[in-house]
Amino acid sequence: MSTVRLSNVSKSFGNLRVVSDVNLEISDGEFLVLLGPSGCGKSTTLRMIAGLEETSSGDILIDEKVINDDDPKDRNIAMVFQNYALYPHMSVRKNLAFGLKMRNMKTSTIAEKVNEVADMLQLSDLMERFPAQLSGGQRQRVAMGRAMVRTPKVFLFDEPLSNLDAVLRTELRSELKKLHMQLKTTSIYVTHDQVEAMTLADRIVVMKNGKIEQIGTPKEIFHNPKTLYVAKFIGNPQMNLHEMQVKKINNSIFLTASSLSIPIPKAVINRTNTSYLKDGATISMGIRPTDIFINNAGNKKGAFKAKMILTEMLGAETLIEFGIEDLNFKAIVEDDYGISSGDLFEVGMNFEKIHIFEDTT
Amino acid sequence: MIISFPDKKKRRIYKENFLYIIMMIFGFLMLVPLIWVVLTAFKTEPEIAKLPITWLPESFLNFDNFVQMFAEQPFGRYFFNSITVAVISLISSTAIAVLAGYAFAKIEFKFKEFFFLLILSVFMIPAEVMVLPKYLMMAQIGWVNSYLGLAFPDLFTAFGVYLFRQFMSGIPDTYIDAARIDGASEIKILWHVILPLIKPALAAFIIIKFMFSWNQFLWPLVIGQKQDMFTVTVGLVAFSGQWYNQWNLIAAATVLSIIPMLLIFVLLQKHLVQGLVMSGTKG
Amino acid sequence: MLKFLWISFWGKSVKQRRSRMGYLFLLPSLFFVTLHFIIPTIYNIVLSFSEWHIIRPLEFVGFEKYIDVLTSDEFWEALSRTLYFTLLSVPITITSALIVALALYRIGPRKGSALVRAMYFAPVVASLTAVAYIWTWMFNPAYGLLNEILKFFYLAPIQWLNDINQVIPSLSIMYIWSRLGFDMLILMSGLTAISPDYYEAARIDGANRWHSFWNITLPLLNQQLVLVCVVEIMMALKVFELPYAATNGGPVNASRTLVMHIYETAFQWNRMDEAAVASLALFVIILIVTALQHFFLSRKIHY
Amino acid sequence: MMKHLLIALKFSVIAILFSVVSASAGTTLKVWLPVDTWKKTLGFYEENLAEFKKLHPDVEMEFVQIPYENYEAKYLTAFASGSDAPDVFNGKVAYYAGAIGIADEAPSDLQKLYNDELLNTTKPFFQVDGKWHAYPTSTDQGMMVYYNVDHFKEAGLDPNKPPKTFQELLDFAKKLTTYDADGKITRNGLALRYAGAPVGITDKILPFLHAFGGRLYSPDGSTADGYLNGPETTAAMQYMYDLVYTHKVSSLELGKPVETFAAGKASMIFREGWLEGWMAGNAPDINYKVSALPDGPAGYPGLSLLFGWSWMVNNQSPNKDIAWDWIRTISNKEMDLELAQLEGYLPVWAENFEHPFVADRKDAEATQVIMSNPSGPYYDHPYINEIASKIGEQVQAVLYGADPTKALQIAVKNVNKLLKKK
Repeated sequence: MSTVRLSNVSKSFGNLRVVSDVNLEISDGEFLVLLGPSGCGKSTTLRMIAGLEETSSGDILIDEKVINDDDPKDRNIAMVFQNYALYPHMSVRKNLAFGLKMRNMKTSTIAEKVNEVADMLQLSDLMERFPAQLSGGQRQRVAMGRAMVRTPKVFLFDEPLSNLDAVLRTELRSELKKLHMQLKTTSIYVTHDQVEAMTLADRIVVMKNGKIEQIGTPKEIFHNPKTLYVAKFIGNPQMNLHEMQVKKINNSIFLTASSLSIPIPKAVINRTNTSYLKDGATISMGIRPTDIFINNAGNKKGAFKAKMILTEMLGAETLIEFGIEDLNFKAIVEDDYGISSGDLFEVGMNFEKIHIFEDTT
Repeated sequence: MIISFPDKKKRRIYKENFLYIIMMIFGFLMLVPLIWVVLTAFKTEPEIAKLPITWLPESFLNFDNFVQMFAEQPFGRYFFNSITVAVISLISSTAIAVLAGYAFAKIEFKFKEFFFLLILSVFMIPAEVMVLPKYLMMAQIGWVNSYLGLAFPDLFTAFGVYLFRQFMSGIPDTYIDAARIDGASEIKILWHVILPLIKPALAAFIIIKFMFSWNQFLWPLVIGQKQDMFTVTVGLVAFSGQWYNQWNLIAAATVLSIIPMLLIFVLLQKHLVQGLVMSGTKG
Repeated sequence: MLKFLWISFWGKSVKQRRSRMGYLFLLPSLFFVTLHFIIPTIYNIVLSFSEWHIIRPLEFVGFEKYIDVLTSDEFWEALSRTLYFTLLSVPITITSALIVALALYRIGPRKGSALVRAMYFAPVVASLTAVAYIWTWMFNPAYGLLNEILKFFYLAPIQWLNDINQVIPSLSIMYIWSRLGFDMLILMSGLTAISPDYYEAARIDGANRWHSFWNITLPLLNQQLVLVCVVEIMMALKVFELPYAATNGGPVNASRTLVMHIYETAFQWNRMDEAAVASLALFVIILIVTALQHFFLSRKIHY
Repeated sequence: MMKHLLIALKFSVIAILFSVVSASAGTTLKVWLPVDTWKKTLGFYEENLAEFKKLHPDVEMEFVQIPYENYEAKYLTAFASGSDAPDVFNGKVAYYAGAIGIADEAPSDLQKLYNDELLNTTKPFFQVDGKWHAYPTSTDQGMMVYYNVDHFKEAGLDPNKPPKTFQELLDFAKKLTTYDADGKITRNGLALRYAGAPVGITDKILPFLHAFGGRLYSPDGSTADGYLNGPETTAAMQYMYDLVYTHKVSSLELGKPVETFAAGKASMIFREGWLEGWMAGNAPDINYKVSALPDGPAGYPGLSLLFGWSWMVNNQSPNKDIAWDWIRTISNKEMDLELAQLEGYLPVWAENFEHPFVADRKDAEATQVIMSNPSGPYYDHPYINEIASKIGEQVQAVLYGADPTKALQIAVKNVNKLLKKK
């Protein structure tokens, strides 16, 4: 039963403000992911929650109790580090037991708990090995075990999968997810990998320059990015973004760039802040590559003339890059219909899925 | 660079072998004075004064010089004193230097740079410069002729702070972070996490420090007045009389004075090299 | 309750507590810095302005002792002798240590290389007093090994320590022999730390061995070289055991070094005041030398 | 490893505490002696404590041997520290009573006793301003000639006719010196002290100086100019220089005089009476005789000494009176004789010189000559130790080939500086 709350938390190193006015609430059992590029303040935020860094201002609360001035050891948290930080001179068993030993637990209790966790993570055969004798995945699991063994109120993860190769990463990612479903411990997870964030998180916090850009479930973040930054950051390949002019004709709104003109459906206007949809204003229009399709089925709606630039076969799908007028777009399509570069063809867009942002690229 | 030239490679190996032999020869020459004194320690007085000089002693079982040496001076006591002083100062200086090294390497506090420079300056100024005032200080608190007095200048070694700081700076911070989260206090982190990781530096420090304490001369000469507070080095010098040098006995005493250090070196030399190398890599 | 006391004593925030822990860890060191360095320095300065008497309190006499010392031939002679010894010993020690280190590094790890390294290091374990006796016997004009070797090559025997002009070079030989191994080890540690990539890169760039040495080895060895220079110059400037045990400053004072002068003035002639002045002189000299070294040698060094 | 370190730490703490505790108990009288040639003296006193124990049953005695090498430094550091200084110590009176002022004046009963009973010739060595400050350890009769009988025979000299004059000394030395094929000396005709503490060197050249009529400094102690560099002293120096360089009868390469004499590598040396005891123990095979010093151009040099060894009481000691009590108990002619016999040197009580032990010694004849002649000059300047050291340095320079006149000029400059310090 643990909640974590950050209230107006800021952190500066000298004149450099790395985290500013972060407000965040993590409910019990939630898996929260802090997402952002390196240097965005996500790690610092995590380290402040851990007590490894101290806040410059604001409060951090666990279970509604301010813990700003508690030592890490008194916060009852556990942390998994990017490089695992397994003590190189201790065996797996000792690494797992260290946290308990530091809390002066009885030897028999320690052994019991360590074995329990080892079973759960299939580490039992590795107990007498030293970190240097383990593979990356095994090390990662020991690091997990070391965090779990103390049954803390909160798990903190600092990019725990980034040192692994792609296959292992995917595998451990789902393992992690299962573990969380099993343990239901409040977890805060820092990563720069949006896929990790999407797959693991109950909610994602996208950070930029020490500030929170958007908080939301993976779906919200993906489908309804609040800022241009979030839109750019989430989704692979990146959302197509272009500067366009707002044109109001009667009651309809169009976005135009050179001779291209896109009508905006009501649904989009409704979920967009209308204050910047003024006639003649410059905005950013975004559409995800998956919301563009090749107009081959005779569906003329929203069809544009396009010129193919490049097609890249991805397997089940194909990534195409094409130009409409002088704007370049990317799309993920199921079939490229044999269109090769230089060919002219028609594309359609799902206008409902268009995003409009006030700031420009 | 993937193409290899077998001739060139062979020539390089020849060159290296040649160099190896040269270095062996010079290395042996470095040992000659030591060998010579060991041989002398087994010779009788007339043998020593024989011309032309003889290399080998008549008998390697001639331990008379060692026996007589112990009869003339309480060398056993000198050894005990030297070891006691070396151990006291080793424990004290290691503990103090590890603490300070950790603080400098891993803890943030104000005036850190200043304090570090201060300690470095102690490292730069030789103890000999401070012998008089230190002696007078010892005299005032009555530590003359005592083990504490003998060990006093060695209780702290600035070099150790420098060495440990260099070494600890190379230990990733995450080990410490992890230990902090695991619930260890700073002292426990130092004991359970840092100390095992700096073993090579510890070994290097122990050798250098022990050597330094064991070989101290001016200070024990000044502070240990009575014969029963002499260290081996002072005893060795006291042994060579003013007007009559018994070279066979001096040689025996010299040989014995080197043996403890030699043992420590042989036991720990691998670590010494490793320790120095590892602290060298961290700028 | 306990926790409250802990926090109120150590400060409220984690950072405060941690930085106080830093000070706490530093405390023993600072205690000894005070005891070994600050108080003695002050004491020394006080002593240098006083008339010392063995059983009476100190009496302020201004610069009298400075004048006494700085106008005495003995002080200047001892000083110049010490500098001569240092200039003779240190460059040779460091150069030969560097050569040995490079050669041993070149040989690389192989069977017996640890033994060869140990051969060079072995003399280091002997105390300087032991070194003095070992070499007094080597240098003995009649029974010593060195003259015997000279004789073997039909060379004229040398008086070594018995000769006014040869005594300092002879002491230098002892010193170089006993210090070479230590410097070699330090330099080797530096060499080992240089990544072979640099040499590869240089070779691809067309640098020969000599270029590599000047442009890669020496600059990257800078830290170790500075350390070795600092330590050796200090050791040489304070040399005491060697002349004390081997020659007792003789013949005719030709090997009486500055520290020996300080020792005798203080403890044999009971003039602590004048000895304090001489000690301060040594202090200042070492400060100057160290400062010069920092200025010239350590460009990229960060402690 | 950490566990072992901890255990070691515990033990050392306990050991330190123990030594602190055990150090503080009762009155202890500390007696220090620099051990050079007297190896049995302390043991002798330790065994003869009965009388002292009657006076002070509770006082513990602590006899400490201070190695001769730099004993002065040990003394000074002890006196300066105060806490661990000796109550009774053995040393040179002029220095410790005069320059340092640490030696106590003897109580009046001892003043009288010593005046009445001790040998007259050496009195000034133990007095300051006519007052006794010490009880002599032995009677030092200054230098005598030790000569190797076998060498004399070998060189065709009569072993019963030692050199009578410095000219003869040189002639004999020429005959006694042996050389190798290269002309290098293999045996010293007359071995000279050329190394070691400069004080000792000066001590050994005094007979040369006095035989030529020279002096270290003026009788009133005001200047060395005209004395140390006077024609007589210069001539004495020149004589020594010639021994090494002109006549080549003395080599600086064979070793220290006693070493060479004991090894049969020197035919004649100058040394004090105690050497007889030492030779018996260390070089019993050397067949030698002892004679009085020869006459120089200025006649017989007389007793030529810088200092004599003696027991003094530390005037800073809280146990001064007990210390004098101990000295009182050892100041008797029986113990004097017994100790002299034990160590093989001359007693200090005038009466003991009648004893057959003295008469049977090899140096008996020489002793008679010394005692029947007036003493040579005595130097009582408080800084005599350092003065002698400065002179010794220059003597050494001469023996190493410096010009005697120039060397003595430097010596005068250095000595005058010290003479001014009173």
